[in-house]
Amino acid sequence: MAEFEPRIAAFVCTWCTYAGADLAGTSRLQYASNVRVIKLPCTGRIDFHFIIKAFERGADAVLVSGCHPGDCHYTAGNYHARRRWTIFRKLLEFTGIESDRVTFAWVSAAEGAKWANLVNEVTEKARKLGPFTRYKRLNEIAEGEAER
Amino acid sequence: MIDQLRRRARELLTTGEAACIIGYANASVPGKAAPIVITRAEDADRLVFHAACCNNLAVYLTRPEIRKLGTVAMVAKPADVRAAFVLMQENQVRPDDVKFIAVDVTPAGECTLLAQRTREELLDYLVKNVPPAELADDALKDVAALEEQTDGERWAYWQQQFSRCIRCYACRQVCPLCYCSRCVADKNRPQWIETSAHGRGNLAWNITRAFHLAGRCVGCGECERACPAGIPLMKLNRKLAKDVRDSFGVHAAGYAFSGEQLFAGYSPSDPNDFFE
Amino acid sequence: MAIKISKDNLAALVDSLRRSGMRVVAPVSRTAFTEFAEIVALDEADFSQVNTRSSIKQFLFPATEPILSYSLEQSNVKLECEEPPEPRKTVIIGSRPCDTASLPILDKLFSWDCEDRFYLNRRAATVVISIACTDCDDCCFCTAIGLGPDSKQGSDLLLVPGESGCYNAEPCTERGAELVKQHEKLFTQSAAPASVCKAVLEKLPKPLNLDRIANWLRGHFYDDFWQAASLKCVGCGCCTFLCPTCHCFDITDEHGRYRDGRRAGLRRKNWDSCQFAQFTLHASGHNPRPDRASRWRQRMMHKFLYYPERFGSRLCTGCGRCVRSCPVQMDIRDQLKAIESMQADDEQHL
Amino acid sequence: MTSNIYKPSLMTVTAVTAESADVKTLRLEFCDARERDTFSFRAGQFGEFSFFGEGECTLCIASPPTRRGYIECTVRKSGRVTAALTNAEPGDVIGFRGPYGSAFPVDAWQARDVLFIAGGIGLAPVRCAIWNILDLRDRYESVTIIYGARTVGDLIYRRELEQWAERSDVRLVITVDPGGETPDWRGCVGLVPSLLKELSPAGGNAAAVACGPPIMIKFTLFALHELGFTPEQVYTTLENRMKCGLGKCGRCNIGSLYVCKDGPVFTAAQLAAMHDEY
Repeated sequence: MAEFEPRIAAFVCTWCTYAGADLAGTSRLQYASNVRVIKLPCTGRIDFHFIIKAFERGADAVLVSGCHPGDCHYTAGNYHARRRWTIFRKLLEFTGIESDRVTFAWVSAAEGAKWANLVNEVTEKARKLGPFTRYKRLNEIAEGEAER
Repeated sequence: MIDQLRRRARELLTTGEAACIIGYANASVPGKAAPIVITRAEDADRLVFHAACCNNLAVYLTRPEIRKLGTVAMVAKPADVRAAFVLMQENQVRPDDVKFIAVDVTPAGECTLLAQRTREELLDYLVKNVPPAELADDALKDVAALEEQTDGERWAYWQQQFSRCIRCYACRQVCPLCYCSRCVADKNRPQWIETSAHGRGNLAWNITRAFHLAGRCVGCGECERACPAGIPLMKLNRKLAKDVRDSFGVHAAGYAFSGEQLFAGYSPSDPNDFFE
Repeated sequence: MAIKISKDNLAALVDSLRRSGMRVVAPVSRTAFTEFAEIVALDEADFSQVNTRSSIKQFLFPATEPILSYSLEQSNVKLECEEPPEPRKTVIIGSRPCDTASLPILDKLFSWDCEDRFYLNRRAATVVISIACTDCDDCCFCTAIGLGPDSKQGSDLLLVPGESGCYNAEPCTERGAELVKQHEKLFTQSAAPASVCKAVLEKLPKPLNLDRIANWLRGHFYDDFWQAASLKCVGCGCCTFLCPTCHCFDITDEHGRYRDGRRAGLRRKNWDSCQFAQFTLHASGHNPRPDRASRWRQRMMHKFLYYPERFGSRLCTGCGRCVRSCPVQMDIRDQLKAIESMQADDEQHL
Repeated sequence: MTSNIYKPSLMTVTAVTAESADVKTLRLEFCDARERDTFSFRAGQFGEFSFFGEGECTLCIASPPTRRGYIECTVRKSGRVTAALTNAEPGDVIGFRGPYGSAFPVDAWQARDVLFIAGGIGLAPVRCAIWNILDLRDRYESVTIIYGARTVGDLIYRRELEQWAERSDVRLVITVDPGGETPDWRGCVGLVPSLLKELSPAGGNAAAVACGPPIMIKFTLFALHELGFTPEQVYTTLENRMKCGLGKCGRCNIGSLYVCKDGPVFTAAQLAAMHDEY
């Protein structure tokens, strides 16, 4: 059987992490191809619904990344985001979503190598966890035509 | 006590200090109490306060039908005062538009009318006498018990609970702090939360409801009481209250009627350990 | 000649029905609440409660159900699941007469003009064995609405608790008679006719004059009563979702998984409530029922005037769930009583 | 034959016409040839149009039953489904259920004067009746169309308005609300009801159709009454929110009437007997 290839949604800010990912690309760094990058203006724009929707649509893991604290293009968007994620990730854990399914990171525009490593790590973590069968089961139930 | 309460209500109405009183009256079902809105002084005798008076009446402060009536005086338990304070803090209610007829139940179970009337007096009373119920050691035991389980067990537990949700939104409608004129659950462009009462939609809804109250919930327990499916919603609320306290070292919500709301602000020294 | 069935034989009936491939549903108390659920043996059932949290309507008209599935690839649309699913043959045992009475009421809506086979196929595949009530609580009011603890409406077979743990059985439909015939050996002749549950009748309220109520409603669409009656309502859908007769629904599309490179989608029918502000909201922003008062009026009018005018029956069976579960203790009985007496006053002044 | 009353027919978008900034008309043809041949409807009826993945919305059929082989619907971008429909392109496949509801009794109007009054996108259902009658023009007496919109940019069916204006057997009056005119606007300026009073068409045996925003309808009906039209002569179409279109889902009712079954076309007499819930 082929090795499980996790599908990972990455929500990144356009100013730092996206630029960092770009740098990784232009530097021809090789890294796992499991991540689908969704670019947003700022980590402050990343609503928690994005994470839930990603899981609903079949993501096995989610990566959220933006500018390092203090480096936000909009002064404090990442600080606001950090405060929200501090609590939100605990709520997800509490409802039974493995903490390794959601990764938070700061990757600057200069950290192409960090991005490549991060993606590899996140992919490895997700691979270890296996497919997110719990959530996929919800999809099966929701889409099942069987009588409830 | 009840005579004092009625007298105060009558006084507020006759002097015109308040246009209506939101309080409790005995319900038709024996032993139960229901919210009541009165506008005439002679109806003050219908007001009661006893152990069965559980509704958080601050929910009415933001309702358009009630706002139309004018200045509101509310019979307010500590949780109701806290909810009203959060509404003031979030600029949903003008502080001068609300008068309090504050009540409390002593540890011995005795209902009392508080002498405190102003926001400042009531805040002082809350800080000195009313620790946040949602953070009481006893109340956090079941949260801790669940935290100790594996994620698989927690998932199974909540899935079983959420599977009963019928999406009646009673939890949202009774919550004094769910005041959005159009809830994200009622929006469909885009549709973040599926309206269907299946596991996927129910999980999205219940996570959303809980998280939108993080740092704001005053622990009144109305959502859980109202839930016709018996989902232990307070377990989520208490978990969040605990995490907010532990992560940011702030006091529970509703112990201030002005100043910055938790998620409206930030600190450079907020936790950073979970970032790669 | 009357018949009865012993508790043991009822258990045997459950076994036999299950052996014949039927799903047996009964009230169970697996959590703090008693709810209808599938059982494998009668001893799982709990018939001791006054009633279940939610009604049996969920087995015929589920809170959410797919009505169409399709897949998309750019502009290419393929309809996939187009027909109502084959329902599971089901026997509901232990429905209270108030719940069962809702079925003939719902039948009218789902079969008039054109047939909603999603509901009707399940209805045809469902046999209902009701158990008459020997107790009631503070919220029950079937007798006020013209029903009673041993009403037969909708039941295929009515069981009335009798002496020494036996149930007097009364087939009410051909299906019920057929079921008895198929299990003849489990039923015995009974001399005593099905006894009315006297003790409980004394505790239940007096009948309301429902024609008088309808007459008042007809003439008081515009009335201050609605504002006063709805002022404390918080606008949740608790009463409508738990009501065995409320049937309003929404139709919505949901994304499905990708299958073979095509995006799957589902169209679903979901319970909806007239108490929600969005229920009648136009896309333009105009709302014909813009406030709590108009939405509450719709609920009362629909139940006691519109539906009777249109379909000849009231949308209420007195099960009391709306009273029991209302977070702000809105009591439909009080409102009906108030309306009845206002109409009585009006009639006197004529 | 399906037993699923909620199953839509598939239709291909064959043409898209931009009517105004946020209004588009879609021409649709059944994918199934048999359906295309057998489908029939009456002027004023509606359908449930669906964009798969987004949902269904209720729209009147805006093309006349006299033109076979296709139907048209005119959509204003205002919600999730209408936004998707207005973005549809030729070749896209959408869903359609219908026709549903009551119709304008165009046959009963034969040998009578017919007056059409429409406001904004309210011209869509009226257009269906207008073309129906113009396609059988010799059976009717005079045809008058009064159409108003908030601004010049909100006028829909521009090319058809020009066609109607050129016809000698149609009297067309177009108006925009004060402030909504452009420098080159040559039509009238003013509200539809006041224009109607100025024109003062004779009631007599005429039939009048009025369709538009609630406030316009209210004053138009009043004006028609003053002009001597009896409520039985005046027709309108209501657009309460609907989901099923089949008298099941329970949201379009006004009293014990279902707008989807008993309407959407009502006479002013019927309207007067209804509560104000539309």
